[in-house]
Amino acid sequence: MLIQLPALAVILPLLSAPLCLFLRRSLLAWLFTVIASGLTMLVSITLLQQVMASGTIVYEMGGWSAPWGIEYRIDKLNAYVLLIVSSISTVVLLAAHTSIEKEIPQDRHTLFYVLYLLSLAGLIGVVITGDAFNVFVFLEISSLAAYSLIALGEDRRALWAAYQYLIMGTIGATFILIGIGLMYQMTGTLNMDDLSRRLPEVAQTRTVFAAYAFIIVGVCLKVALFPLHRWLPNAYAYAPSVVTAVLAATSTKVAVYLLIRFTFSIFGISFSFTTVPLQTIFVILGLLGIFAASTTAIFQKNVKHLFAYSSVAQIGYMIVGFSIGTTTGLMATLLHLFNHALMKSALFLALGAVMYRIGSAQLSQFQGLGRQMPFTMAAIVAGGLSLIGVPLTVGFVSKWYLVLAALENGWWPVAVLVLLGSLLALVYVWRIVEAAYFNEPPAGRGAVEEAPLGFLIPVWVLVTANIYFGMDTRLSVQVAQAAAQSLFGVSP
Amino acid sequence: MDIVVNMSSGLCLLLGSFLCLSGGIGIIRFPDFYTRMHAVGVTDTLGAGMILIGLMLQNPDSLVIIKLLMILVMTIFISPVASHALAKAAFRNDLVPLSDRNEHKGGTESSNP
Amino acid sequence: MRDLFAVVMMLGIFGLLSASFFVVMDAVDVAFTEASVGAGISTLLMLTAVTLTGRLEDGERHRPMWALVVVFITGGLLIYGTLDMPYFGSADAPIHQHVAPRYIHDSMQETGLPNIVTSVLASYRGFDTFGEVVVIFTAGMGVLALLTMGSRTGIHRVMADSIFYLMHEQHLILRILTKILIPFILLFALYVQFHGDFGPGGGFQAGVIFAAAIILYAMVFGLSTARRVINRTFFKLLSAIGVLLYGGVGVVSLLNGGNFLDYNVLADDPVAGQHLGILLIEFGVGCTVASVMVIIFFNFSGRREFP
Amino acid sequence: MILGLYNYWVVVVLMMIGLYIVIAHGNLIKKIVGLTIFQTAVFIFYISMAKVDGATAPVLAEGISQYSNPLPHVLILTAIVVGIATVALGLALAVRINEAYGSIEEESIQNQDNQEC
Repeated sequence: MLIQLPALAVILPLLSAPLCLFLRRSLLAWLFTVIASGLTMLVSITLLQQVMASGTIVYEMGGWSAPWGIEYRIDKLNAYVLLIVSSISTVVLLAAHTSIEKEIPQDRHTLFYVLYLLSLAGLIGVVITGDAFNVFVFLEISSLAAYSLIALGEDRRALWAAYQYLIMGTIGATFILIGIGLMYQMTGTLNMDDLSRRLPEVAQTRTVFAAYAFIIVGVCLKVALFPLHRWLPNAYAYAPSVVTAVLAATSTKVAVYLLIRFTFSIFGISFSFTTVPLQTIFVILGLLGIFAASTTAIFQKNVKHLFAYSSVAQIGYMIVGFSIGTTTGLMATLLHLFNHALMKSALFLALGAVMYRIGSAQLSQFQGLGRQMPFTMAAIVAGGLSLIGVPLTVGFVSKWYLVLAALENGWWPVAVLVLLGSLLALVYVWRIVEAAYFNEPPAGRGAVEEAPLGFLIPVWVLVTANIYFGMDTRLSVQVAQAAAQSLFGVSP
Repeated sequence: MDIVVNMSSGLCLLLGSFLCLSGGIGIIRFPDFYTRMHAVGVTDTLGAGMILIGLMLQNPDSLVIIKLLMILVMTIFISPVASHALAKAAFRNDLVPLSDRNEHKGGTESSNP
Repeated sequence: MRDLFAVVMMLGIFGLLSASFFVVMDAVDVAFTEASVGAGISTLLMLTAVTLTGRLEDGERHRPMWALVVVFITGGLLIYGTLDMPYFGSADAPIHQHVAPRYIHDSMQETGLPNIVTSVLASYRGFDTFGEVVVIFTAGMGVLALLTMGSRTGIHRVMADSIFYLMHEQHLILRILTKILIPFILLFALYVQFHGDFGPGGGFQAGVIFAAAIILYAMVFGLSTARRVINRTFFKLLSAIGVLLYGGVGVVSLLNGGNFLDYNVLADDPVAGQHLGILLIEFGVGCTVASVMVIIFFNFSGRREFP
Repeated sequence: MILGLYNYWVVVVLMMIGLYIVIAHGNLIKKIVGLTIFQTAVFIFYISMAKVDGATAPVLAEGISQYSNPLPHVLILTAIVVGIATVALGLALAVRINEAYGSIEEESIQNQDNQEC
């Protein structure tokens, strides 16, 4: 059975989704979904252990050997991202039952879980697969599920946000499709491993250049890299809280993974960083993203909007790390992938708890909440500190490595700018702290209770992880380092 | 025998193509909805039928002939009914046929159904 | 063009034209699908949506300059990319040399099907097709989540019934023809479903045709009549069953000791196993596609009846 | 060279028409129409790649030795299905937006949103 694990990682959520449709009761559907997601997490933990112990796992779908069939190829990078996606999804799911009770009409609960599982399955499928076209198919599964999930939000603006996301997402996916087509045209294969072997022969052609450009632009639309981020803030702000938490933590991360995979594994470092002026473009866009998005975040009135813009800024950090083009830089990106998933899911889930109690995420409504919902607000503060990058939180670890990578390369202006970006984060986090702890509650609002346990447990699980991985960096750093080194072809 | 079959098949194909072509010209040249529909609805049924019969004569394989026959039957059924439905929909939406009396009142294609 | 109705009809014509282009390009299966989807289902859905949202587009285009810039950059890049491409139709292009020859030469021995497209679709790249089924299932669930209406009141039902009674008295010719046609359409769907191994066709096309028959019935006889015949919960579950059937075949092959979707282990003889596997998964595809199409159509037009 | 590539160029023009409609038009249904055109053009692009001069459709038959490449056909079959799924979902969203905002024009929706904020 152990050999079949790669297939199981995808099939479990994929087949649980239609099964879930048979369950009428909301509670049953929730339990079922939690179990399915939890099992997926177990599978991915086992996979990570196996990969770390014995190297790349190859699994041939349908028993056809690559490049004729579709193959699953799990290396350290895959397994790492896989673990992030499945674990965050499971923890966030714990809060779903309490949260959607208030935010989604009763008769759509089962559908919500079905779509949630589909989205999870799509993301896992994208990460795990070793076939370029399969990436497109699973990307669309997760995107379609995500559009529907966002549209389930209460506010009518959720519909509009979902529509915009749909248009942008589909354009992005079609760009990826064009890129894959051009690549296929030049090499005759769709298998990633095979592509990476056959592409260098034709690397100097204009077609491959265009293919690379289309794939990168398409993926960047999904990443929400700075000028292409327009769909993201509204989509995050009006989606149901659980959906925001899970999307913010997983879907852009998977897109970043794709970016890394295409750049490093398929096209190869020599092509991506020498033939194409990618490095400069990405560093500039990343830094611009950090500053523009952080500044916008400072002026938001809605806390969900605020954190959504902060997500765009954090993506900027990942892009900067990635474009430094050294092992340390890539390692910083991978670490930040994990760390940002932890802090954003904690933050958005805690916001969900606030929404659950006071029905709004306006900053003005946060006044005085520090005393009324102490545990929730403490979680938000902890997450915020992590966003800034205060020592003893995970945010510190990734920024440390990012600055280290920049200095190693002699790019000290980048390092300085990264630190300045953190100051902006300090400003927007401070606004929330100020409202919550140093203001009196608004007169109209009655007593507010602490959030229910259904929220507090998953939120604090995430916050604890935030602090734990901030102090004990061995595990995450070790895995990220191994993954980065394997991408650069250095044997660990 | 062969020549007779070939000749008649060719004749059918030619006639069918001519009818379809004239229908196509009609849809562009006729002045209003109803006359245009008349042009297409009538000629296309016969035109497509003729082409199908011509193809049947060309093909020795009985399976193919049966398939073509099915298509022919379907065309004869569906095409007039589709025209009927279209015309009815237009009429029920108060699209006035073009005639000498109401030519200046409109009723041209600008008020499509 | 301001009239959305005309726009949608044009789109249908475009779909049909590209389908004929696909035939010229030897892609008969794709042409079949594009004809049923591009000219059929998507036109139908768009028309329904247009009736729901209003026919006329108002307002002017905004940001045309910006759009033009984007379009020219993308188009320029694409043209630039095509410059080094192998010429159209040349047999020595890399894609005809590397992976495809095995499909063409060996698929007969390995899967026993003359239609290479079906054998690649269902067996070599069967997992992609599984993904495709799940995509369509996801869309069905998404539309359900967006458009389902709560249970409707009795008055509505009576009113709707009387409207339809009035309306359909007049469509005698249509109704009789529909009654004649529907058995043929269903028969044709079954033919396409099970003949896909040998000629163009397969589960997806069959599903769409099957759905077309039901949609035709609903359009001519009215939704409420159709609802009496067709249970909606049944269709919802059928779409899930289709996915489960496909996945189930995979799981069975997994339990039999092969990899996921490895049909060789389904029967004693690999080719027989392939046959069985492909038949079953095509049937799964057909189920899901047909039921999702029906679900989507019913939910769209259900909105119209009870605004 | 012109003869060898003109097919692709026509496809590129089609794609760009679709993309232009998506970006420049404010009507939600028209945007989806544009998206469909864009995607269909990509399908045509793939299918053009598969064509081999003098070959036939990839259904094995006796006496024929050259077939067009079946793999792009398979990919496009999948992509068409993905396309229709997206269209269905997009239209459903447009219908809901029309109910919520009373309009399917981008500007009118944006204005209403701005007033709310």
